[in-house]
Amino acid sequence: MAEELLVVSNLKKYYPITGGVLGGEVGVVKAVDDISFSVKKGETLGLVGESGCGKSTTGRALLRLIEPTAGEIRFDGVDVMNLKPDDMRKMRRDMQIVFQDPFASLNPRHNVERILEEPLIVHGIGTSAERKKKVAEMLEVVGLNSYHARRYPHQFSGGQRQRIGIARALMLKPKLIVADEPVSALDVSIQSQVLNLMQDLQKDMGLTYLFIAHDLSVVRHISNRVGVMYLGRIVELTTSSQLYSNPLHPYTQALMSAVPTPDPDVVRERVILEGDVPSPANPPGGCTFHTRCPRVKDKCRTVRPEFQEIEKNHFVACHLYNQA
Amino acid sequence: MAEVNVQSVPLKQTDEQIISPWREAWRTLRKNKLALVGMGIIVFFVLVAILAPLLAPYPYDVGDLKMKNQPPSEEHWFGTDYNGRDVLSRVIYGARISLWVGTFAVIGSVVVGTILGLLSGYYGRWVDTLISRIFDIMLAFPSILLAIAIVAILGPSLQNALLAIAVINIPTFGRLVRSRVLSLKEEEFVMAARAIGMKDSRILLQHILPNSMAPIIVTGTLGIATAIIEAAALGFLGLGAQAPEPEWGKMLSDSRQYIQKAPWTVIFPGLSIMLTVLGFNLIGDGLRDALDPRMKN
Amino acid sequence: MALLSYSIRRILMLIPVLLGMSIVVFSIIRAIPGDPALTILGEKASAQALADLREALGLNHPWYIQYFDYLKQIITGDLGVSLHSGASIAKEIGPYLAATAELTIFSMCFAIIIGVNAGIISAWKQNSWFDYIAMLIALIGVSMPIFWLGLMEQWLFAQELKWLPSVGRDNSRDPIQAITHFYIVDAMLAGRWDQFREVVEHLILPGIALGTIPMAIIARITRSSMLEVMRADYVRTARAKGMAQFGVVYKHALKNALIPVLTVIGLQTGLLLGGAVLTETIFGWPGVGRYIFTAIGNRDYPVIQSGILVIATIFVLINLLVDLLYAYIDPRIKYR
Amino acid sequence: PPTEPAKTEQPAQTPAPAPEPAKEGPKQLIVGRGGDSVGLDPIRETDGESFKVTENIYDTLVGYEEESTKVVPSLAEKWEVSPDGLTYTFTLRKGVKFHDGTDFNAEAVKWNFERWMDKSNPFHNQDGYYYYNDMFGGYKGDANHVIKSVEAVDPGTVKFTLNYPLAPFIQNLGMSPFAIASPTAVQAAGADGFTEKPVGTGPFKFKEWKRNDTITLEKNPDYWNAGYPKVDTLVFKAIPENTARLTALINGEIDLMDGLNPDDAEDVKANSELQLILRPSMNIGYIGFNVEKEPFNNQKVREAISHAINKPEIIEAFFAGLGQPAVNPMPPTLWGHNDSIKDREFNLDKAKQLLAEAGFPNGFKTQFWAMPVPRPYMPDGVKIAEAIQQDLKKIGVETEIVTMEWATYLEKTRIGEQTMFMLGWTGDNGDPDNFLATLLDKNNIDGNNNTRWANEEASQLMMKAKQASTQSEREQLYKQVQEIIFKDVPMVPLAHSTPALAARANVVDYKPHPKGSESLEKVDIK
Amino acid sequence: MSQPVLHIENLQTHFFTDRGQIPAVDGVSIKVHKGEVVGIVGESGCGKSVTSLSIMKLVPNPPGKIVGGTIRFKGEDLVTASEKRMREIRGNEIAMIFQEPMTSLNPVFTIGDQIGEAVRIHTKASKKESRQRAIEMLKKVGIPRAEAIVDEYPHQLSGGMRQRVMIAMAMACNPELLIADEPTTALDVTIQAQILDLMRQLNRDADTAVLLITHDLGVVAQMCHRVVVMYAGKVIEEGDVRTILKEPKHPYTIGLLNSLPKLEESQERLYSIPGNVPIPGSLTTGCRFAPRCEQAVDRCRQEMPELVAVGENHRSRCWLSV
Ligand SMILES: Nc1ncnc2c1ncn2[C@@H]1O[C@H](COP(=O)(O)OP(=O)(O)OP(=O)(O)O)[C@@H](O)[C@H]1O
Ligand SMILES: Nc1ncnc2c1ncn2[C@@H]1O[C@H](COP(=O)(O)OP(=O)(O)OP(=O)(O)O)[C@@H](O)[C@H]1O
Ligand SMILES: [Mg+2]
Ligand SMILES: [Mg+2]
Repeated sequence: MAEELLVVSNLKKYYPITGGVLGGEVGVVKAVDDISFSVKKGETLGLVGESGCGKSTTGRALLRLIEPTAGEIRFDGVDVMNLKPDDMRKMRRDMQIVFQDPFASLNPRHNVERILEEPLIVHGIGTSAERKKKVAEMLEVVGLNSYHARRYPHQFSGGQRQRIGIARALMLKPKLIVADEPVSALDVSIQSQVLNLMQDLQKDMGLTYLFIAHDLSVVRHISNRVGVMYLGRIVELTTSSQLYSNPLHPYTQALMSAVPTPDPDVVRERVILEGDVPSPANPPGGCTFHTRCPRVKDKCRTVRPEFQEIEKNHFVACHLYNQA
Repeated sequence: MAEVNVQSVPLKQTDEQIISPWREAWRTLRKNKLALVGMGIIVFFVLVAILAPLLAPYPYDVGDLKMKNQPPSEEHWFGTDYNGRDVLSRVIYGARISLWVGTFAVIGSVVVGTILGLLSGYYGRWVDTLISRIFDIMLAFPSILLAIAIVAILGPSLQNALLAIAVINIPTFGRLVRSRVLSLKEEEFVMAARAIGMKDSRILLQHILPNSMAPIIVTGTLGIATAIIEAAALGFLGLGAQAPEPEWGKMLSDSRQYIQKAPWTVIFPGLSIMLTVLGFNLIGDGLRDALDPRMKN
Repeated sequence: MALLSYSIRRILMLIPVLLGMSIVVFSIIRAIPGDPALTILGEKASAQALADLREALGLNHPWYIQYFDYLKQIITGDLGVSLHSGASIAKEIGPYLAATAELTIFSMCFAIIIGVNAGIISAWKQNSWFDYIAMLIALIGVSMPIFWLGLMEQWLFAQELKWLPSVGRDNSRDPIQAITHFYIVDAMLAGRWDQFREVVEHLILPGIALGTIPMAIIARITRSSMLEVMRADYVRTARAKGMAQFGVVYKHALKNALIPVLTVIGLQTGLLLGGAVLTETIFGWPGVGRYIFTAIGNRDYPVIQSGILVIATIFVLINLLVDLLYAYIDPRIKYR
Repeated sequence: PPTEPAKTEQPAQTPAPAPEPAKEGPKQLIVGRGGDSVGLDPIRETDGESFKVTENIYDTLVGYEEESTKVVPSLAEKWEVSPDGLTYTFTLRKGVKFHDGTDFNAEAVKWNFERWMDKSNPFHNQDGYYYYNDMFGGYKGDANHVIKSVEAVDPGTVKFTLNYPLAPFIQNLGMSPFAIASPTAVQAAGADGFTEKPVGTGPFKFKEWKRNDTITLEKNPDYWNAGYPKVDTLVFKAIPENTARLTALINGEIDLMDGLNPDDAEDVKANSELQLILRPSMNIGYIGFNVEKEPFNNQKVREAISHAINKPEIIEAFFAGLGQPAVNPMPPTLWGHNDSIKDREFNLDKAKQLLAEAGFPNGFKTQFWAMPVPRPYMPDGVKIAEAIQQDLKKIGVETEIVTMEWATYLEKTRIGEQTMFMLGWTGDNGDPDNFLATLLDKNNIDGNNNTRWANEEASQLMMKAKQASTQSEREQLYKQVQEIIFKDVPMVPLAHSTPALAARANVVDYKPHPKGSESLEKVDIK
Repeated sequence: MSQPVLHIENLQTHFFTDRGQIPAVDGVSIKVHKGEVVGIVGESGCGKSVTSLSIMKLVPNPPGKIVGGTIRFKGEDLVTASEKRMREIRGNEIAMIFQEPMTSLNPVFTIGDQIGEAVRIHTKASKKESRQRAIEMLKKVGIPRAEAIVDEYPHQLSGGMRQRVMIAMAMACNPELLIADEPTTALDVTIQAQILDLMRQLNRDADTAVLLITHDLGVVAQMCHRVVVMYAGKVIEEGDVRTILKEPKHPYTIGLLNSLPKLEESQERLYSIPGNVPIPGSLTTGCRFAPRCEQAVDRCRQEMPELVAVGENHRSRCWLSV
């Protein structure tokens, strides 16, 4: 079994809600509510879920780009949560992030060279000439040309910008890359380009990915293992082939059935969920999915199901499997 | 814009293709006729101000009492005032004062406002609370009243008027910068800068400040327009420039009792204020269109 | 309920601001050089008389005692006594405020009616000649020094053409019986339409002088806000429903576009209250701006303090009103 | 005084149609002026704008003749002075009633004086009464207090006993602040409230006060001076801008205005619907030097500057000729003016030479404090300062004009912060002492002697003059004082201005008084 | 076959901008029959929305303008129809729903107001009747507590609910044609499934013709009878849903299908079409797809191919399929 690069235990992130007569804190949004998982060296762990379920929050909390409310994060054996700010900054060489929005994640006032050079400058790597060379190399790696270096982000298409974002993350040769929906904003034909690029890079550079997406097919395609999130919790975590062939959690099942397939002949049994996702500010008690679950039982309404390993490498949080 | 195909149709690198955001804004601005008119007006007044000693046919502070309130004529294009001074010369020298006050008052408030705004927006917590409350309180006073009060404390003079105008405009810029910081802080590229391990101070100076420049410049330009009017208003109330300085507002106020007998002494300084202010407003409008990303698609 | 809680919160948020304002006002006044005792007694006073008066006025106490005395006073609604006239400020300021308020309201009505409609039509008929001319006028309007405009108006319409009266609020030969001190209202209460006309005539020149800048600003903001809103998806939805352009503009677009306009209206109303001092001086308007300005000249501490405080409070209240109006127009606000 | 064309008679011949043709019915007189009154309880007030109104509501025991300061009977029909100058017995006019219907009598006079003099009187103002304090040596119990007692001998007779003789006692009683108010009304309104609800015996009754706007008075039909007042309603309207006020007059919004810009005088004369009225002058506007400060502690410098001020041209330009160059710090219309002193001529060369002698061959830099507000004696301080500045530049004296708020200005010039400055004085009662001693006695440093000129000899002469018993003796002494002043040049007397007023042509019988305010009972509208 | 409800022929809608004339829609022809669901697919910026807005004549003008072609709605040419006539048609005979349910509803009016308004514009219904109709429609689109929801504001509803409201509004006047411009793109999959279900049901019940615009081939497969594939302002392939998804002829369609990751099977590597989606207006001669096409020959770069029949009900714009 491969070595575990990242171990997350009981991670929580609650955002305060202010309001009321005095403008004080009147509640919390439980964006991430007690999740645990680990990522092995060299693998891709996918995180999938509907909008607002806490995927991005998880990704950012891991890197302490937002301070987690509670939990433990071990990265490469280091207790990330207890690092001092300065050590944390140094730590970031090894853990990078790629954002969803290729428009927003590049500073519009900096040219590509500057954007890519910046990580090196910050960590005091190389001389100016060396850095420039590295930038040129990296541009080639992500499929751009070095003559693009002097251009500004608005002079690139969405796919190209996403490549720049990836290049920036790679500049420091990190061990882990958190990819927060890197392809959601892209057209289908461009999406496949970027996915292929990421796969190639992983192979060449031995990268580890935490790949966040809401598109089940994309996640399944790129990931070794997939975690399904619902309302701030991971409800199922298993290998991607298991997930497709044997989804256990009713939510996963519904999600799979809802994905439209571009094949008119595929007739799947549809599970159309009723209603909307409840607000994370006011999540239902017990199992948070019980309000929409087609197989809800009394217990689900009151008791939060444990996140358990039902089969080897197959974790589920559902009372249906709890007796086992 | 971006080319069609990266792999198969490599394009040659030419300078033409590197369009920095500022260049882009300048291009847009150049196409804006009204903004060009505004720039023309301001360039004109700036030149007038710089070349005042060469352009002014007479000294601005010495006249001949026997020649008081003469209508415009060949010798005195804009006529003479109550002291027999040449109105044209005074208007010309007045350009110096108005541009000086407008520009420096705004620079003052921009500098102080930006610093406070950055501190307040980036550090949050009590710093933010304190600074924001002070801004709230300052903004709770109608600005001209506050300016009058400040000048009353410091004593009427051009410098003090400038100071007062700078002070009353601090919250405008402070709030602007603060809100920019707050929104930029959430932007992904700032998050990205933190993700590569950048220090807060560097983020503030390299990412947040440059990206706040556009609105600061726009608001600043429009602010100069306002500051010129405010300075003239203080001058008009006798709280700004002091005699015999040819400040336009003061000239208006001093000459207004002769408005029927010598309307030119009131019309020309007033027109000058209006034109200068109009010029800055036109440029400000143009800059907003050129720099404001919302208008850019 | 949400609206109520929102309102209460907004009102409570005023307290620190009001307190801060009172401190600012108080310290501004302490910092102003000049001796109120001398002001009262005038240029012919003897040294002894001045010293006695200073004592009597409590000007010898330490500043914090003076501040707390002052705070106690204003909380009980006592605005103090004018050093200059010896009258109670709370009583005295009423008619001044009414005069300024009447002028301000008149100006703002002028500014809003013309500004909003010009803005709407300009946005609707974007790039038409109306748009160009209206926006050019608006641009000149925002660049206009109001005191100059006031002088020019007075010169042209009162002195040269004699169309309108140049100063004051009413015809001194047939004065208004002041009840509310809003002369328009008073004239109507008296059922005197000839007086009503006179009052309106007196309002026109200062009203236009004061209203021009807000009018121009409102026209510009309305236009740009309308243009933005007209691009919004819901406007397209409305048109997709088959709605006529008029309904789209005046119903769907306007209500949304009004939100930033409202802010500007609130802000401008407050600014007019303070900025009226120039117009009031030129047009001999017995308003609160001139009252305070004169008081500064006279070192009439209590009047300056209370006057500025009253205006700032009104300003704050107007902004509060605007915020509450928002909540009324824009249902989303209540939840913020 | 400049001769006026026979404008006043013209309207009678030319039936100039006023914009508002004289209606049948109540006659209104609307007086436009620069500022509002401070209060209407005359004893409390010090400002001219208040007296302009109170003189129409109240009467004093004695009055002044039209256009002069000669004392004439008013509420007192006659009076007798005891030979030792310590007892004054007044016979009061009979049948006079206050506007509230109560009787005017000796008791009322006594009540008023007691209110004024006695600090413990419940209706005495806590801030004191400036004029009373000044004119009568303080209040009851003070060392120099003049009035020992006031007795109501019978309803028609009141007797004053003095602590020591005071020559101008009668003269003082005619001053506007010493007007007799209705005791009943004061008691009803309270000492503070009375200032807004004035009740006197005068030609007009108070009706309404809209602050900073108008004060409306109505005819007192029972006025003791039969046949007066002529108009039914008298309105004082505050219009701060001189130009706006004139416009209002031209447009017929008002009938009479004061504070006419001297520059506009010609236009008023030329307008057949208007008439120009001049107020006899009793003032002085001057350029003072703070003699305690460099370089003005040097007499030569002061003299040099006095040669560099072109009085005639300034008077022509800013007083529009409505004023005369001043030689001495008191107007020539007053007795005691030293006519034999010849003014220094305007001579820049001489000025330069004097400067060189003083040790400033290249001139110097200094501040020049200019008055921020127009006063009757100085229609436009800053503009005049600018004109003087131009001339001083020619002799190498660079001046920076300094202005500040009027109150600050007064305060700072009083404590001696100024260098060269500008101020003036309007006489209160027509006594030379009221000018010379007030402005230049060393005892008035920190008071109104803003030049801080402390000349032992002059001060002693002035003291002597105050106590001297005959006018000719006093006259001699004052002339001597003026010579000393002229020689030492603590100030450059600039002008005695003739304040200009304007009225619509149909206003008749308006006689402005030199002291700056007057009753308008005789004014009529034709 | 009967006369189509909608028959677009050679539609050309151009934008006139600072950067020149942009042919956003460049000769598009589409037919929609009664009861039929026709899908338009294509990547971002290919002109799908502009096509749909052209039908409603809601293309912002300036800068947009229909410069050629006809749009026949039940035989009547909408291109030449008056604005007044268009107003009668909009919302009544042709209704439209948009991609962004968050911004397509006016935030300051209640749901009831906005649905009722659609009714009142086209019928003489009173306020009360239109409100009744609004409640009825809300129930029809499966909104619980319809009586309460009518008085609520859009921000009080979730995205899925808002899109239901949009549909209710569109269906309120029983239109003959419903244009849905990416109605589910902004929604989560589970919600998307609900909305698609609803639309299918409405189409079946009311026999309304639907023009469904999407970039998701999966949605097309589930919803449509026929599909039109667009690329850079042009229709490049058209046919039955089965034909297009199973036996596409155009290299772009083929590439698009191949580049999709599949849920059912795991692929080592995805196919990817090289290059980028073209910027409209930036192209000159030849087939627009040629720069990205791996099979392109010289002719492709010089001549624009016609849309030609390649099978029954199947047309493709490619020299290779000719
Ligand atoms: N700064 C914040 N303050 C308060 N609540 C927040 C904040 N950021 C996120 N949330 C809330 O936390 C929850 C999870 O947000 P998150 O961005 O992690 O979701 P996500 O799964 O990434 O969704 P998406 O697919 O839309 O990106 C959401 O309900 C969101 O509203
Ligand atoms: N208002 C406009 N001004 C200028 N060009 C426009 C405008 N609207 C659309 N276009 C152009 O028309 C082209 C087609 O746009 P359209 O909105 O139809 O694309 P789409 O296929 O609907 O894409 P998406 O999937 O992103 O909605 C765009 O690439 C754009 O360049
Ligand atoms: Mg996210
Ligand atoms: Mg679209």
